[in-house]
Amino acid sequence: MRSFPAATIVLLLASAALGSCQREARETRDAPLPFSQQTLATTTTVMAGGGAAGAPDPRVAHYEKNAWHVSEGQRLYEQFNCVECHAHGGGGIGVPLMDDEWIYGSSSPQIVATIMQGRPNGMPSYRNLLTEEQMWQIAAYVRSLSGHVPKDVPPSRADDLASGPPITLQKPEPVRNSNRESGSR
Amino acid sequence: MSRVDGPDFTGDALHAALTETWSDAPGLWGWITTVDHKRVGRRYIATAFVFLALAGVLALIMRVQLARPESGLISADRYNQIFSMHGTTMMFLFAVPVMQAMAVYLIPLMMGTRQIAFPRLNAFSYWIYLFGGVFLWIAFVLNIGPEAGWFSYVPLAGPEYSPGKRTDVWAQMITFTEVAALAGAVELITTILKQRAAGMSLNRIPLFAWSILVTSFMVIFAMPAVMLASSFLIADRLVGTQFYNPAEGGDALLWQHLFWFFGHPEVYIIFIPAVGFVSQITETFSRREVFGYPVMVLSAVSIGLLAFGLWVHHMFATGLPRIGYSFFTAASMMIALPGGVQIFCWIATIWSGRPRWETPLLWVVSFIITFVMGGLTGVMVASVPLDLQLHDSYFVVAHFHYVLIGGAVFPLLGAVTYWFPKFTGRMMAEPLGKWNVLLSFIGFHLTFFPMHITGILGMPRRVYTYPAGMGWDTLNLVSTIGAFVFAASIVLFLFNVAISLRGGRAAGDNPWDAASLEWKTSSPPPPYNFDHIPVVESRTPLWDETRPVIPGLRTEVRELLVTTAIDAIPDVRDASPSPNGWPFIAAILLTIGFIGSIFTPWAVVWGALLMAPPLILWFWPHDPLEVKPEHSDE
Amino acid sequence: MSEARFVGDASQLPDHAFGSRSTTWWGVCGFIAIESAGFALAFASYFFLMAQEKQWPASAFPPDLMWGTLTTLLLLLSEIPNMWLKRAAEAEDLRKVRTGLVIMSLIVLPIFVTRAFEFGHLNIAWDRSAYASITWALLVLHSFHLITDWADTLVLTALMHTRHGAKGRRFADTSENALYWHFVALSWVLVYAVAYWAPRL
Amino acid sequence: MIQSAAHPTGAHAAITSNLFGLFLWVTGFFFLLVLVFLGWAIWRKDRGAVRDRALRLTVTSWIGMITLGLFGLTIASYFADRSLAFAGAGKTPLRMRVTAHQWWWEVEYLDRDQSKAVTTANEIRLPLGRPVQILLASDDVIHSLWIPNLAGKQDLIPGRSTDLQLLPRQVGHFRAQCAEFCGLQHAHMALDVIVESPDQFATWWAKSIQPAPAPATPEQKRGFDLVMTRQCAGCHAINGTPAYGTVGPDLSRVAHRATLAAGEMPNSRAWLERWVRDPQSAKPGNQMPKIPMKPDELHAVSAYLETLQ
Repeated sequence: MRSFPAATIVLLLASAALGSCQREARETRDAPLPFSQQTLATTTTVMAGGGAAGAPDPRVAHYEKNAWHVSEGQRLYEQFNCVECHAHGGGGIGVPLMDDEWIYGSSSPQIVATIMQGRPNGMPSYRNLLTEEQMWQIAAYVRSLSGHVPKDVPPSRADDLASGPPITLQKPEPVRNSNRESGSR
Repeated sequence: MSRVDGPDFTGDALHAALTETWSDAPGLWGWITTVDHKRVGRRYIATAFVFLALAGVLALIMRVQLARPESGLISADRYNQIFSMHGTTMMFLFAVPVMQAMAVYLIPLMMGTRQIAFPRLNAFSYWIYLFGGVFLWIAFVLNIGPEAGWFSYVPLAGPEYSPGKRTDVWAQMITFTEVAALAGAVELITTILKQRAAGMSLNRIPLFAWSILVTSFMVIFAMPAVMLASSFLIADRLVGTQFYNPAEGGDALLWQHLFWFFGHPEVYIIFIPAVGFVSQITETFSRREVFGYPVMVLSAVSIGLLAFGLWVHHMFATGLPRIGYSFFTAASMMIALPGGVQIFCWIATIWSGRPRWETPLLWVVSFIITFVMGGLTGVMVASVPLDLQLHDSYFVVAHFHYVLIGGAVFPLLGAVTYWFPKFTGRMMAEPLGKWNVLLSFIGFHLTFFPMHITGILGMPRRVYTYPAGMGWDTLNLVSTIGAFVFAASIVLFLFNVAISLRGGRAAGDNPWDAASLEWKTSSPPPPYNFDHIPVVESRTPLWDETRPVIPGLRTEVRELLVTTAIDAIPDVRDASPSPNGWPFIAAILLTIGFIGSIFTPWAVVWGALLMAPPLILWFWPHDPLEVKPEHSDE
Repeated sequence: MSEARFVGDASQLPDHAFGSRSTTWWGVCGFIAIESAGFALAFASYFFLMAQEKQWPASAFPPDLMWGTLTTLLLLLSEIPNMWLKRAAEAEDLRKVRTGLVIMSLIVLPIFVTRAFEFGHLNIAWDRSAYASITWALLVLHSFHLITDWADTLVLTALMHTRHGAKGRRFADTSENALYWHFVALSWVLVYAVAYWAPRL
Repeated sequence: MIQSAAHPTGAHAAITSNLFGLFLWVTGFFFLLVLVFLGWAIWRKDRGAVRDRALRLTVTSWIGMITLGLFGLTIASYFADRSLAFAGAGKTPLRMRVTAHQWWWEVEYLDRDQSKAVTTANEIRLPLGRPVQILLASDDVIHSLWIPNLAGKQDLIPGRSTDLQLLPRQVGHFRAQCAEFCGLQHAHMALDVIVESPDQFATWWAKSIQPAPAPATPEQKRGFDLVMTRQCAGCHAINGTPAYGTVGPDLSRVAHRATLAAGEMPNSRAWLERWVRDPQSAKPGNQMPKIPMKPDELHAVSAYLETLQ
């Protein structure tokens, strides 16, 4: 009789531990996964629609489920002035990032490719400014703007001018435009 | 038939009847449902000491890391969590609760009543405290421990700079412990003001009760500040409010004002009960009433009031208007006056008494020396120009450990030694206790005295490592060695408690020949505390010639004597609630609601719905005896 | 124990009392004190934030007056039956107390409605600025009190309609519930003054 | 290199240090009184009748003494505060702005003539004997600038402006550190404070407004190209080059500075390479990412950076 609650508690704790490990770790050292521009470039093309989806990429969860990475992404988003064109997701000169429409794909690898390669009509390439890891962080943050990372991961807001609803209350937007990206749930 | 205690109903028959009425159910069920302030108080104390030990281990880990420069034993991330946990646990899960815990056990006995006021709330408050503490520590083990310090300054603790749920865990733990502390404060105030023994007018209550009364009022006015601040923080982090966001009209200093409006009184909330311990111990072992009772009371009250005017002195370096500096300096220094007066009165009591050098009094001496040093460094940091150098350096670390360990933990250990026979019926081992005092005194000063110097030599607080060659290396090593000596003394104390629990000398009702009412009953006290409610005719009732009692409380239901607030004239017979499981259930459900509201604001709604049924059942009367006709003997 | 000297006799004392003679009254007052401290600090935060801003509210309209004023009127009106109920309880008139409690349970319902409209007419969402956040906080804080006291009143109403109602102690509970409602109404007047009129200063 | 309030080398720190001395004497006196009374109470032999009347008189005089002591200290503290406010008044101060970032210091020397303004990082150079006014700001969380040898600390709070006055009285190299907990690498947020003669300072300033020297050797040229095309230039600025990033410290004269990574390591080529190779192992959590580089690339980069004297 005593073992039942004990086992339940252990199970609950274990699952909480797994969830929190992934969310709370401060991944400040090298990313544990190999990065290469080649594998990335094949996940998308510059063509509208985002091209074919690749195999599920383990890096997606690695960045999107980690609060530190999303938070670093938020900071880089500010520092590298993504705000100037995309605002805080609402768009302006550039396309909005918190709606359901994704021209070049809404998955993290596709967003990374967009940041890395640049896109026609104004999106410059950040290849020489950001490391790949930083692009993944930004991509994870961008995904959080449309509610596509787990709710307990992203920050509610930045210490900045108010913009859009709190990310933590953001409902996941269904993704429009035929492409079905690899990384989303 | 309803019987009341009195000349014709006393002795063993009365004992049997009252035991029947006031006992808990046997076994686990009784353990969960108990509302007996002594059982709840005991487990409250034990839990607080467990948290002391845990936070102490964290302190040792920090000291090992800091023993030498550029040490890489633990990472910055871990270290920051560890020092945040150390401060949080010590302040919220040890220092404040342990003082309330001692009061929960002792105050009803000292007041000569059978039960604390609102005993179910008291049980609930313990469970909430326990669950809050366990929640924090499980989170810590799962790497969700707080990392922004026990003070959680925004914006560092805000949504942008503290990713994940670590700070939410901290902020919600605040809610748990504050709910517990606030409930405790209300119970204790009511017990002290309304349930005193007949004749125990306000100018006759033991100084410890005065301390608890002042402390509880401070809790009531200080704790809402931190609850408000942490609720704002959680809202900022969860639903994107802008309280602390300077870009949208919020202000980082709003947090500091609210936090220190609580945080400064908090120090005195810890210290004033310790003052009460010291007064009780000094009185008993000097074999005379404490010198200057009215002055002592006035001092405690004025500390309580002044404490609310001082919060700004934690914020001298934030660039406040210069015009106010002298005012803040003067206000901060003024609190040294009542403190100094109390010190004088204790020494005067010893001086003019016939002291017996038992261990508790040795703790008091150890307290006086250490606390005075802490108080004097407090005068230094009260001065704005000096504080700008000393603030956030190791000097301040030394200062507040002198005040908190010297001023509160030493008296607490003395108090546990002093009341141990009452708690358990056994004495703590001697001469182990005396060696314990000496060892802790040496260990403490070896740890913390060097920190004054490291601070003046420029070492800031809260660093996980420091470079070599700054002149800090040796001092830090000494502190680390001292920390282990001090830890050994705490282990020795716990060891003494453990062996004395089993093999201690039997104590008897009043082993120290003390004067206050808790020593009137047996050790440990029966579930009903007193067979007849005492009548008090002086400040030291047990040193009086006669020990009158007032009869007339019913024995087959739980009944208390309620007296008037000032003069303690018998006024009403009040019913006291019976054991009940709903406080425990309510605490569990509230815990679920609190934890849920870290993740979703909707938890507030479903948490409240969850809580409603147990609360209704908790308050719903179901005592079948209550419908019997009353005063059947009339 | 045999040498105990007996003085006086407690058995003749009443088993319940009203006002400061009752322990529950002290408990209720304790919680009122806690919550007053909470409100006071929330007001202090409001004015602290207000002092930081050149314009208050910055880039927003003050809350519309109508619904807030209506709530205030309703709450003040509710004080009439509340005082009547408190007096009935202290006179231990079970019939009047039962009626009074039913009235008090029902009178909150329109207040919930006006409160809901108030949130809709604050003219700003909580996450727009510190002004918005603190204004929402004041209203939410008060709404908590409204809901909890309403729930308390409901339970008490049910209780007083059972056999437990005839007990003297329950009359004391009713009296203290009415006391708490005084606090709910009075604290609203202050919240109303701050949240609705401070932005118009 | 020291960082100590016990060795004041600035006017403000000296005032505070004197005040501390006074406090130490007065509080020491009171502590002694308590000890004597306590000792007497403990070891007193003749314990006759209780003499509370005498005690009451004593307690009154004790209250008087404490009041007097506290009053004296408050007055002393007030005058110290005034002298702090007026130290260095009358001369035109050198105006600077220090902006704190997690976990480094951005240092700007302000000048009416924009082209003469100088930006550097993690290092404050001051001319001897000239009062300094530092405007303080924070880019992220609350930090606190503490140069114990020169003056007390002052917080840098986002959304608020504060300032710090200095008046260096001695030439020397001092260390300063962030004193308010500011996150993961709070421990590694130091800066060098170098007080030098006005002439040396003027020379340093004059050189600092010049563009950085062009790379001379082929290796340096390669390093220059790498700095511009690999991610370095995204965050760092180098005077007179296309690198104008503002996220990280200004590198225009990085080789001239005494330490690297906000006082964490000495500035030498070996340490520089170690830092660039893997910034996250030296200072975990800081914002400089690891940029994958081959050893010869790293060498070229450090060769170029070494020219930024």
